[in-house]
Formats: sequence, C-alpha cells, structure tokens
Amino acid sequence: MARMNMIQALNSAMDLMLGRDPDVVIIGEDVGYFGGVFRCTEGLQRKYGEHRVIDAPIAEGGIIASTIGMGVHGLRPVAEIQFADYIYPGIDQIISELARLRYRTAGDFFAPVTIRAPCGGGIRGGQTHSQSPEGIFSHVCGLKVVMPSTPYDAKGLLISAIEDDDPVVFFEPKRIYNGPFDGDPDKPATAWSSHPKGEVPDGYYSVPIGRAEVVREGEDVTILCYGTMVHVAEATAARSEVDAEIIDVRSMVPLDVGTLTKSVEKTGRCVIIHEATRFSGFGAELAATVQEECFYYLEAPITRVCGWDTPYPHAFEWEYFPGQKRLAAALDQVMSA
Amino acid sequence: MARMNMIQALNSAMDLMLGRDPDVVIIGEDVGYFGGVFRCTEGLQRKYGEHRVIDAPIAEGGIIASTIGMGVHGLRPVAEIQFADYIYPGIDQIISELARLRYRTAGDFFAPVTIRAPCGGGIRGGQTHSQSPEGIFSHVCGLKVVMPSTPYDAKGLLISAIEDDDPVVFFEPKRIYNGPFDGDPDKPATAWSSHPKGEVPDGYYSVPIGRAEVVREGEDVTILCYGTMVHVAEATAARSEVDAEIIDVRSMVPLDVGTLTKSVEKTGRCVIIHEATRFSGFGAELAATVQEECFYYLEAPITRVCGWDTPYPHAFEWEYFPGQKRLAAALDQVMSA
Amino acid sequence: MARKSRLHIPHPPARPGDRPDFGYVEISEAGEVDRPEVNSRVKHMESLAHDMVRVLDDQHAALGPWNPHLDTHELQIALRYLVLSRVFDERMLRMQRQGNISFYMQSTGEEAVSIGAAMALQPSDMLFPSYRNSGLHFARGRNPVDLMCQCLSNSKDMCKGRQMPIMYHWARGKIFSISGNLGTQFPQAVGWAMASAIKGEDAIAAAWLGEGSTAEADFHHALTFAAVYQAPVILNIVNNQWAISTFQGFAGGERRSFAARGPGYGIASIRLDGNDLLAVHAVTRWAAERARTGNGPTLIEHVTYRAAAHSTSDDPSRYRPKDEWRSWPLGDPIERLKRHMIVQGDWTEARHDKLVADVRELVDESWKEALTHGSMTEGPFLDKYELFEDVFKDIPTHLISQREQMLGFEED
Amino acid sequence: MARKSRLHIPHPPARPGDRPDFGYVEISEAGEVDRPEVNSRVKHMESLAHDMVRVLDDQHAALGPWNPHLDTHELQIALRYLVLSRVFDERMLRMQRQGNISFYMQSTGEEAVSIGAAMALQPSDMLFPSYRNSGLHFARGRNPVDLMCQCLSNSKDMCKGRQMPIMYHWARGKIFSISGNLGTQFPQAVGWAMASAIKGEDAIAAAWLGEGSTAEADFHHALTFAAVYQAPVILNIVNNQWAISTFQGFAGGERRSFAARGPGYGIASIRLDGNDLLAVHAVTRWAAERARTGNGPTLIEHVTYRAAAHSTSDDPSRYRPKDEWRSWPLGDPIERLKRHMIVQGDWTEARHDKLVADVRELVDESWKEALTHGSMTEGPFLDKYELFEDVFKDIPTHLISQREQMLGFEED
Ligand SMILES: Cc1ncc(C[n+]2csc(CCOP(=O)(O)OP(=O)(O)O)c2C)c(N)n1
Ligand SMILES: Cc1ncc(C[n+]2csc(CCOP(=O)(O)OP(=O)(O)O)c2C)c(N)n1
Ligand SMILES: [Mg+2]
Ligand SMILES: [Mg+2]
Repeated sequence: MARMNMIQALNSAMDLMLGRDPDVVIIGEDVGYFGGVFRCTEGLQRKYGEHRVIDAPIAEGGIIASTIGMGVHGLRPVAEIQFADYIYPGIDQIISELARLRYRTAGDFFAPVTIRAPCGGGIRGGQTHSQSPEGIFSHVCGLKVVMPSTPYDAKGLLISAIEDDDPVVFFEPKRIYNGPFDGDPDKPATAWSSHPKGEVPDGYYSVPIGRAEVVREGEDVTILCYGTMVHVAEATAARSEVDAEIIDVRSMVPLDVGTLTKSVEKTGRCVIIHEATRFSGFGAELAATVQEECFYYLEAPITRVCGWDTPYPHAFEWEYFPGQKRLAAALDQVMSA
Repeated sequence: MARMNMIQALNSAMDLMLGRDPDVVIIGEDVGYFGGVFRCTEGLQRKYGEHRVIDAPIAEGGIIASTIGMGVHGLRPVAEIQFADYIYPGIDQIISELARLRYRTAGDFFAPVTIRAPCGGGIRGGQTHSQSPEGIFSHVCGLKVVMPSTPYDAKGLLISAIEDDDPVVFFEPKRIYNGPFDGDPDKPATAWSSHPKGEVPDGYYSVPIGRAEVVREGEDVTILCYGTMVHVAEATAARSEVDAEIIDVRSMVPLDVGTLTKSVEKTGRCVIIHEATRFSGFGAELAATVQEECFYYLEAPITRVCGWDTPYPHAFEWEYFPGQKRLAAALDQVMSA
Repeated sequence: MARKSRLHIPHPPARPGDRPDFGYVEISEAGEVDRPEVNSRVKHMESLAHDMVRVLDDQHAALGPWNPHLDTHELQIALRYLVLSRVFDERMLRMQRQGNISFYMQSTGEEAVSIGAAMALQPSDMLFPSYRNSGLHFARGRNPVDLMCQCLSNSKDMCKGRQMPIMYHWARGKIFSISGNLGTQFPQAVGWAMASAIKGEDAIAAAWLGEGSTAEADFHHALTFAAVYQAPVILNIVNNQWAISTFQGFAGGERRSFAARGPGYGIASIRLDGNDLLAVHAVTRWAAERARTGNGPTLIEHVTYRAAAHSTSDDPSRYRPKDEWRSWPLGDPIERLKRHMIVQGDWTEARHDKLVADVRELVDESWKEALTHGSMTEGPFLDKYELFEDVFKDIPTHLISQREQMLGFEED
Repeated sequence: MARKSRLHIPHPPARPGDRPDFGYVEISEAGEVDRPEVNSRVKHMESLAHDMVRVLDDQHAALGPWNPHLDTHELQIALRYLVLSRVFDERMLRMQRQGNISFYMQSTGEEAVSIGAAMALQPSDMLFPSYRNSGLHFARGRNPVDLMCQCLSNSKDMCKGRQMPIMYHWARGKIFSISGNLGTQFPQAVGWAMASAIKGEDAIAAAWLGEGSTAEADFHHALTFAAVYQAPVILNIVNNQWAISTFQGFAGGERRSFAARGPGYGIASIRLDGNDLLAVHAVTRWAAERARTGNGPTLIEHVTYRAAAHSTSDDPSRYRPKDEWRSWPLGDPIERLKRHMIVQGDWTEARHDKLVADVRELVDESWKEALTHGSMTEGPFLDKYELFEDVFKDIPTHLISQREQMLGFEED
C-alpha cells in the first residue's frame, strides 16, 4: 500500500485507466506536456503519448463538446476543467447535450465522459478560483455528480467515474489536494501521509458511485458533509461534547438516501455543512429529503451551515469559510432545540 | 382598466418603459422587426426605432455580454432569450459577470440588465422548449429571479425588473401567455379575459420584487407555487375538501420568507409544487427553509410535487406535468399524516 | 429619443410588400472556379471562400473542373432522393396542419445540400445534421416509415417519444441525433473526427448548421478545434438567407461570405451553389478526400434559400415578401437537376412524372404503415414505463420510486 | 496503444533544454507596410492582418507611413510609464515572494501594448483590460498606491477585498474591472461601444485579451456583434506566444496570424510589432479614428512575448527554454524606445538612469504609503461588514441575517 496525496491518487487512477483501456483519453488546458496546473496529469503524456493526453485550446465549451463527439465514437474521455469556476462556458454542452444524449436517443447514443474540476475555497483564490457549483449540476438529470474527501476515495471514485457509461461530473476539493484541512488556516498544514485514507493501493480498485460513507459513528446528531467539510466536521466532532455521526455524502447524484436517513432516524437531528452558498445549494436538497423521509424522527429543525450568500471573497476568506466555530454552534443549537 | 393576456401585459410594460426612459433598450433574437416569436415585443421597434429594439445574432452569450456593456454605459437593457432552454450558452456571462460585477467592483460598476425568458412546459415543446431552470439561477448570488403567474403581475413585475439596478432573471411561464391553465389539457382553453388578474391598467404601476402573494386563504395546508402551477393549485383547491392556503411565491430571489412561514405556522402543513425537476429544484430550498423556520408548527412532512427527474418528454407530457391529480394526492397525504 | 444613433442595423433587401431583391448574392459563372489539389495549402485557395463553385449552368449543362461526372444511375438516385425529401415534407406538413403531428420543419428548396453531400460520403462516415437535413436519412436509405413514426411519437418512435418531430437519429446509419439547441453538433462532430484520427481510422465526420447559428459559440469552438488538431471533418454552413425572421446579415453576412470565416483559422473553405447538386457533391467529395488523406478540415458554405416557413409555428409573410422564393437566382435544386438530366438525354418529363407518382405512393404507403404503429392519439402507444428509462444507463432508485408513483396515479 | 494516430498536435519550436527558435514569427521590415485611409474597405487591406506594422527599425530610427511622430515630451511620458510599469511589477513580485500579497501577475516584456494604446486614446474612451494590462492604469495617471492597496486587500482596496491582486478597476478613469474568467470583457466592450453608438456619443471602447483566450466563445461573440452593428470598438489580441504552458499554436496560431480572424467577419485587422511603442500608438490612433468616424471596429494583434512567468503560481522553466526571452526577435519595448530617443538626440543614458531611479523611488514611497492603509495581516483592515454589501444594491433580509450571524461568531 502506497501513501499518496489526492493529486497522486488522481494521477494514479488516470494512469491505471489509460493503461488498462486504450479508449481512455485525457484532454484539458495545460494537462499534456505540463501535467496540469495542479499537476494531476503529470507524466501521463510522456507515458501514453500526445494523442492520449491532449493539451486543449482555452475553450471549455469546445473541450466538453469534443469529448462528447469522442465518447460517441467509442472513446472514454476525461476532461479537465482547470477550475470549477470556469465550467460555465461549457455548461450548455453539459446540460443540453452530454446529460441528455442517452435519453433523447433512447439509448442509441451516449458519451461516457468524466469531467474533472477542482472546486472549493481556502486557497486565497478569490471569487473565480473558489466556487463550489455542485448544487447546479445536481439539478441536471442525466449527470452523476461526486466529490471525494480523501485520496483513497479520489482514486476509487475516479476509476468508477471513468468506467461509468454515464457522464460524471467529478469535483475535486483543491484545498485538500495535499492534506486534510480542518478549517483552521493558522494550524500548520498536515499532509495526507498522516491520514489513514492517505493509504492508497497502487493497483486497481474502485469506490462505487452512489454510496455515502459513515466516517464517524455517533448518537446525538447526524452531520451531512462532503469534500473539505468532512475534515472540518471530524475536527469539530473530535472537540465537541456532542456525539456526532458524520456522513461523507460523496455522491450527490445518485444520492444514497438510505444511509442518510438511517443515521438521522437514529440521531433525530441533522446538520448539513457545505462550502457552496446556502440559498438553493445542495444542502437544500439534503434538508428537503431528510425532513421528508425522517420527519417523525426529527427532534430539531435541520440546520444548514454554508458559505454566505455572497460571491467568494478574497480578503475575508476565513470569515466566509464555514469552519469549526460555525459548525460547533450549529451542533449546540440543534442539541438545545 | 384594460383586458390583456400575458403577452400584451409584457408588451405594455416594455412599451411604457421605452417611452418613459430613453435608456431602456431591448435586444434579442427576432424581437425587432418581427416582434418576437411569442410576439411580446410586437410593434415596439416600429414605435421606438431600430436602435432601441434590436434584432440580435443567434448568440445568447453575445446578447448577455453586450447588455452588460450597455448597462455599464448607462443603458437599461432588456434581453430576450427566446426559450429559457437556450439560456445556457449565456450562463457564464450571467453568473461570472452580470451577477458579480457590482460586488467585485465594490459598487463602482453595475449593469441593470433584465433577462426575459419564456419557460415551462405544457406546449408539446419537448425537452428543449419546456425547461424550468429557475432553481439554477436562484443559487447564483447577485441575481434576482422572478416568475409571474398573471398578466397583472407580469406587467408590474417587469416594470420593477427594468427599474431595478440589480440584474433580474425574469421567467415567463409560456403555457399561460394566453390564458390561465389548470393542468387539464382536455378542457377548452380559457382566456385571460375571464380572469380577474387579466385586468391590467394601461398605465404605469409596479409589483414589488421580493413579495409573495396569498392567492387563496385556507386553514388546512399551505401550497407554495409559482407560474403555471398557481392555476393548477387553485383548480385543485377549488375541488378539494382540503382547505388549502395558496401562496404564489412570485419572487424566488429575494424570497419573501415571512409570508411563507406565516402561512405554514397557521396551517401546520406544506406542499410545494413546481414544474422543474424535483432533485435540487427550487422546491428544495423552499422545503429546507420552511422546515427550518416552522419546525415546531409542522404536523406532516413537507411534500414536493414536481416534474419527474427526467428530461422533459414530448409524448408523455401529461404524465410528466405535475397536475391536479398529483397535487390532490399530496394534499390528501399530508392531511392524513 | 431624438438621439442620433450610429448603430448600424442590417437591413434585408426586401420586406413584405417590397419587390424581392437578391442583388447582394454574388454568383460566379458555372465552371469558372478552379479546383485545387486536395492537399493545397489554405493560403493558396482563399478565393474559394468568396467565389461560388457551380457546375450546372443556365442551360443545364455541367461544366468545369468541379463536374463530378456522376453516371446516369447516380443522377437518377439523387433525383429520386430529392423528390422523396420534397414529397415527404409536403405530406408531413399536411399531417401537421391536420393535427396528426405536433410540429414540423421542411427543407424545401435546400434538399440538394443534404442529398448531394450524403452521396459523396462513405457509409462509415458519421453525419451530424441540423434539423433541416432530413435528406441525409433518405440518401442513406432510411425507410420513411421510421421517420414518420418519430414524428408521430408512436410505439415505433426511435426516440421513444422523447423528442419533438424531426429530431431524428440513426445509430446504424451513422446519423447523429438532432438537438434543439442550435449549433451544438458542430464541435461534437469535430470531437468525433478527432477520435477517428486518434484511432487511426479512415472514417471522417461531417456536420451542418444554418448561417444564423454560426453566431453561436459552438461554431467558433468547432473551427478552432478542427484547425488546431487538423481534424478530418467537413463543416457545412447552410446559408439559406434566413434565420426565422432575421436575414443572413444579422449573422454577419453583410460584408463577407460565411465561408470567409474559415481561412482566418487556417481552414480550407469553399462557397458553393447549394441548389446545384453536382456542386455540392463535387465539393463534398473533394473535402472528404482532403480529410481522409490527412489534409485536415474543410468549411463549406452552401448558398441556398429557405423556401418554406421556418417551421409550422412560423409565418414568413410577416417579415419577407411572400413570393421571394420565386426570385431566388439559384433556382430550385430539383428542377435544375431534372433539366440537366433531360438535356443530357438521360431523362424525360414523362419519367419524371412517373418518379413523382411513385414517390408519392411510397410516402402514402409509408404513412399508412406508420399509423399502424400508433400516433399521439391512437394506439399502440409507447409504454409509459419508458419515461424513466435512459436518463442513466441503469435506472437509479429515485427514478424507480418516481416511476412507481406515476404508475400509481395512472391506475386511479 | 500501437494505434497510428493522425491527430495533429501543435509543437512549440523549443522545449526546456532546446535552443530557442522564433523562426515561425513572420516579421516585416520597419516602415514597409502601407497605411490605408481610415475609411478603407476591409477587403482592400486584408494584407495588414498578415504583415507586421513596425515603425522602429534595427537602428532605432522611426520609419514609414505609420510613424506617429510623437514629440519629445510624449516620448518621455511614454518611456516613463513603461519604466513605471516594469518597476512596479518587479516590486510587487518581490512583495509576493515575501508573503505581503497573495498573488501577482507581471506584464514584463509587453508593456508597450498597454502604454502605447492608452496614450493614443481619449480620456472618455472606455477600456476593458485583461490582467496583463496594468499599464493602462499608469498611462491614465493612476496613483500606484491605489493599485498596491488593491493587491494588499487593505482598507483602501478599491475592490474592498473582494478580488485577488491585480484585478483592478477604475470607474473615474474609465477602466473596467478585470474578471477571472478569460475573455468575458471582449463582448462587453462591444456592448459598451454599441451603447455609445446608440447614444450618438463619440467615445469608443477598447478591449484586450491574450491569444490563448481567443479560443473562448467570448472572442467570437465580440467579433460577430462588432461586425454586425459596426460598433466603435478596438479589439486587441495580445499574442505573447504563451498561455500558461501552451504556446500560441494551441489557440490556432500555427497556420495563421490571430489578426487573420478579423477579415472573415468583415473587420479591419492589423498585425503589429507589440514591442514597438510607436507602432502600437499609431495603429491604435488609426483604429480609434476609424471607429470614431463611423467606420466600425478594428481587430489588432500585438505580437509580443511574455517574458516572465504566467503568474506567481507558475514556473515556466518546466515548459519552455529558460532564456527564450533573450532570443525574442522583437527585443524589449523599453530598451527599444529608449534607444530610439537616444538616437534622435532626445535622451541620454544618464537621463535614463535618473528616470529609473526616480520611478524606483516613487514605487518605494508608494509602497510605504500603501502599507499605512494596512495589509492582509496588519491593520487598518477592511470592515468585515462589507462582506455582505454590493451583492445587491440594497442588502436584502437574508444577507442582513447572515451578517448578524457572522458578526455573532466574530464576537465569540
Ligand atoms: C441556442 C438556441 N438559440 C435559439 C434557438 C431558437 N431558434 C430555433 S431555429 C432558429 C433560427 C436558426 O437559423 P439558421 O441557423 O439560419 O437555420 P435555419 O432555420 O435557417 O435552417 C432559432 C433562433 C435555438 N433553437 N437554440
Ligand atoms: C474561462 C477560463 N478558463 C481558464 C482559465 C485559467 N487561465 C488563466 S490565465 C490562462 C492562460 C491565458 O492565456 P492568454 O489568453 O494567452 O493570456 P496571457 O496569460 O498570455 O496574457 C488560463 C488558461 C481562466 N482564467 N478562465
Ligand atoms: Mg438559415
Ligand atoms: Mg498569451
């Protein structure tokens, strides 16, 4: 078993899939010779050639469109969008085409495209390098949407995504590329090497899309989270007197409703945390579903801890970032309700 | 007081605003000489000239971008997107630019753009002429999002939108352009002339953005709805033994939470209905907020009646459309809960 | 309001009530334009983007280096497909007017664009049509019944009722699905062609869009990607002068041809007479050979005229002279091919009448057969169950439960 | 994997370790290119999109019809701004390395593109820059302190801490805000220019983007709208050969200049030596006059070289020869202008040293002053309250309550 950070784990997933399946190709801005601005594709072009790991013009719409055409021609493309903030120029091809193709052709055509996009804040990236748009994509039927929180899941889920015949939007919380981050920017950075989920098999394995994971068992309240927030939740729970059960949602679509409701039925309380802005964010769907399914078990209103409903700021990053303090307060609040 | 259908009411709003404010301009595909494929801008180019009511190239991204530039130069542009389904090619300019400009320049620049887009189904338009993407836009901070359900509101809200210094995405439920529609396609079409809200003042008035309206008072359950669904709800309530209070949300952002919660606190029950797909739709935000605010008043889980989580079909339109049957069943269900 | 505006607003040459005027259409003489080698460099053939390749002259003779020299048999097949496309459109328009189908779009006047191209390509080449290229299906031998069933959303609809009429596709025939969103197929075709190049295969891709749709981002993405990767693709712009109510000047056609966009990207670009089936065929064959021999993409502008309404929802008499079509200087593609064949001695009026009658009968029979598979109002119907299939490859839990809910309501 | 791929992959002429090779850059002789009248028709000046307008020759003389004949005073001002831009960049780079600011992007080597253009425009003209055009601010007389405060996100930051460093704007100075999303400013500038035309005003718009960004949809939209409405706008492509790690061939520059995209839309297009301030000035003035006299838009390609890293997050030695900059055939814009002034007798090495020293002092003083307004770590800070302002014009209820929530936490 190797130790990998999330970048290495993603690289390993792509390396493996390029090796196993000659139809896998990678395309994106700076992904080829350079190996990606976050270095996720480092070394892959050298290893698999320029026609398998392809530098692209700066046109997200063109990148997505071309992968659809490739997918229809039997390839299994992985597109990198340099930052999730830059996915919007490609969104018509994603929503109107990629997500709908199988349906509108009654299964005669489909494009098994994986779209990788680093998301989230905590890197002083300001409003155009910090967004978390998973809520938008989760509303688009025909797309699968996932976000890993550890190197282990990153590799396993990316392998699943590439093998999946449905399009998958794969969000990568860039703040935890190098190590878990618990929301406190003043603490020295920790590396994945000190985290159990930084242990990643060198070879092939997969983590199924559509399954949430209970990352901490607890009795008092269920915390629903994903991406960087899993680590914020773990740190908060570790210090709290509240015995929280923490669920890493991992897959927004399809959503593992069973795992969520089982937990809330046990705890009777639920707090949702995500970096994305609150209003109409993915937390809304989680809250709506949980109250619908677990109404009679709930002892307190489901509470959301989210990015404020403003663009992501540069200066007040830590006031904006939903960190331990806010989560702890929400836990106390639901416990005293 | 005149009698107008929704098309005429929208036309009247634009006519008035073009007349009152020389900075108002209209731009869109086929809006000029032809008067729009739905005829909402009929006669306006003849009256105000080609440089005020402008035919555009088929490029939604270019249309939105150019209105941003115009707005920055002191104009007050109204862009028509021919169908809401075609708004996606312009979404980067909407999300990354229009919605963020005031914030990122600390108020030094802004663009008071109104984007009109006919939305919703019930017209045999299939998946690319029937979508309801309001949920996506409601998640984008910096945008106001509205949808009228009557000619009176359409005119009053459009005037407010054009006068607003913030960008407004103005969705027009095209199924009720000509008359209210209660969800039953087999009934003879009714015209706005037989509806009280088809009475529309010829002159200037406005309906404020950010206010919901109680369109029917009731004691048993609150129905939250907007657009075409208001009429489905009214028809359902009229036939039901359940005494429903019906709220026309009208403005998704800002949301009139007070009016919603006041009602649910009274009734203790809440059903949400919209045409958009359910998963992560705007109903999720409504449900999440209502349960958060009214938890202790709720006697049954908040239930959502929505478009199924599939693309909008052509053949099975009436199986897909959330109509009276499904709403009535939801009412019965929450009452018996 | 008394402002003096300097915004230039394009004006079509004629509005309702005016005399049609096509003086703006620059037309070369038939046979006049050179035919470069397929491996010529773009900069040595830029004039092709401005001239107009024409083979058929006013006396219906086939002239010059672009003459594809189709044999009698090929000409007869082409004519048959042209007629089939026209007759099919007429019939479906009537069916829409009678309420049998919900919507329809005709290709009237621009049939040669599809038929000429399809006949010049290989069966393994992948086609990415717009909604006005139903001729591609005919020319690839599709049974009209299949298309009718789609328009009827009946039990044999290849789209299972999920798309509006005319949004056909044909996986086996290598014809891609039509999207309601204009232009999206253009860069997808480039991606398909890139995949062909990646795999080292011979098959190329071809795509079509309207001149109005060139303003969309997809057009630019297609040209950029095609140029950068030298993708084996043929990108066709069908300039039928109108985009619903706006004439081609609103897409930027006032100052330049649409083919002229290509050379700026380094793409071979040819403007041609789209109502001259021989020109369409010859240029497509040239472009296909260019692509197949590793010489990269070609952009083709087909100059033609949308003779009918935009769709059954449209009334063109509101924005252009009613009889504009009659003044169109490039004539009617069927009439021109027919005359050519007659002049060549391969064809007669009598045989033509017989052809039309045969095709009418075929279309009548097809319609009857299509109806046996149902319509929107008469069974057999599609299974409602299908509404939830194909959103994903495997139906996920939440859709299973929504399906159950729906079926519950249906049973009430 | 043994597939024979036919996908063309553009290759830069040199990678790390290779000898730099700029043989692909086509360069005209200084003074050689004609200067047409500003109302010339596009089709009569297409060659301008391929040639390269240059005024300064290798002996530093100013030659030919494009010589703008700037007077000594103007030349000195230009030189001062060039030096200020360079020195400012150097200083801010150091400040970033020392952790005082979070991020930075230099314009090194391409300063003339901004300074030359800004000096040729009117103060009422609206500028839509990319992130590598900070020179526009200097040339419009902006106090360097303002820009530094933005980079520091301090209490005087014009963006109130909401944007990353270098995302400046200046409403009074008519310089638009910079977006992180590449290219979006291009069609916005066209919209601004359309508004100017609608209002009958004289002011024009100018916008800049990198050659890599031409691949984005916004580029196409800008050109289409500018052409259709003949908007009074100058669209500048700064071809600095690189887009992060990909060379200009990946944006489609292998076969054609970027200026060559323009004529296909019917837009006047000029390629020029972007390191020759006189050429930039002259062509911008020509384009501005063209726009202002109702002759429509101009597309300008500035051929230059990104001498520094893409940003402080980038390490160019991973993808291009370390010393590539030294082989750049168009030299350094500051050095070239300085030599020209010396050759003309207007300038001396000593005066130049003095200028550099003065500017260094100004920048030092400015930095000190900027710091008095705070930094990310030292007060005075921005008011946290501001986080919730300007999302909308008036702060709505839900943001008021979120603000209260946040302030509650801060008090803990
Ligand atoms: C993205 C998008 N925007 C707008 C429309 C509405 N629309 C449908 S057809 C059409 C005109 C297209 O004109 P053109 O490209 O010239 O094709 P033609 O109809 O002439 O064949 C428009 C604007 C659409 N379908 N998709
Ligand atoms: C829409 C979008 N996609 C990708 C990026 C990431 N990105 C930032 S700068 C850059 C390269 C731009 O190159 P170019 O346009 O040539 O400008 P230059 O940096 O050379 O001035 C990229 C890909 C972005 N900011 N926006
Ligand atoms: Mg057309
Ligand atoms: Mg560049």
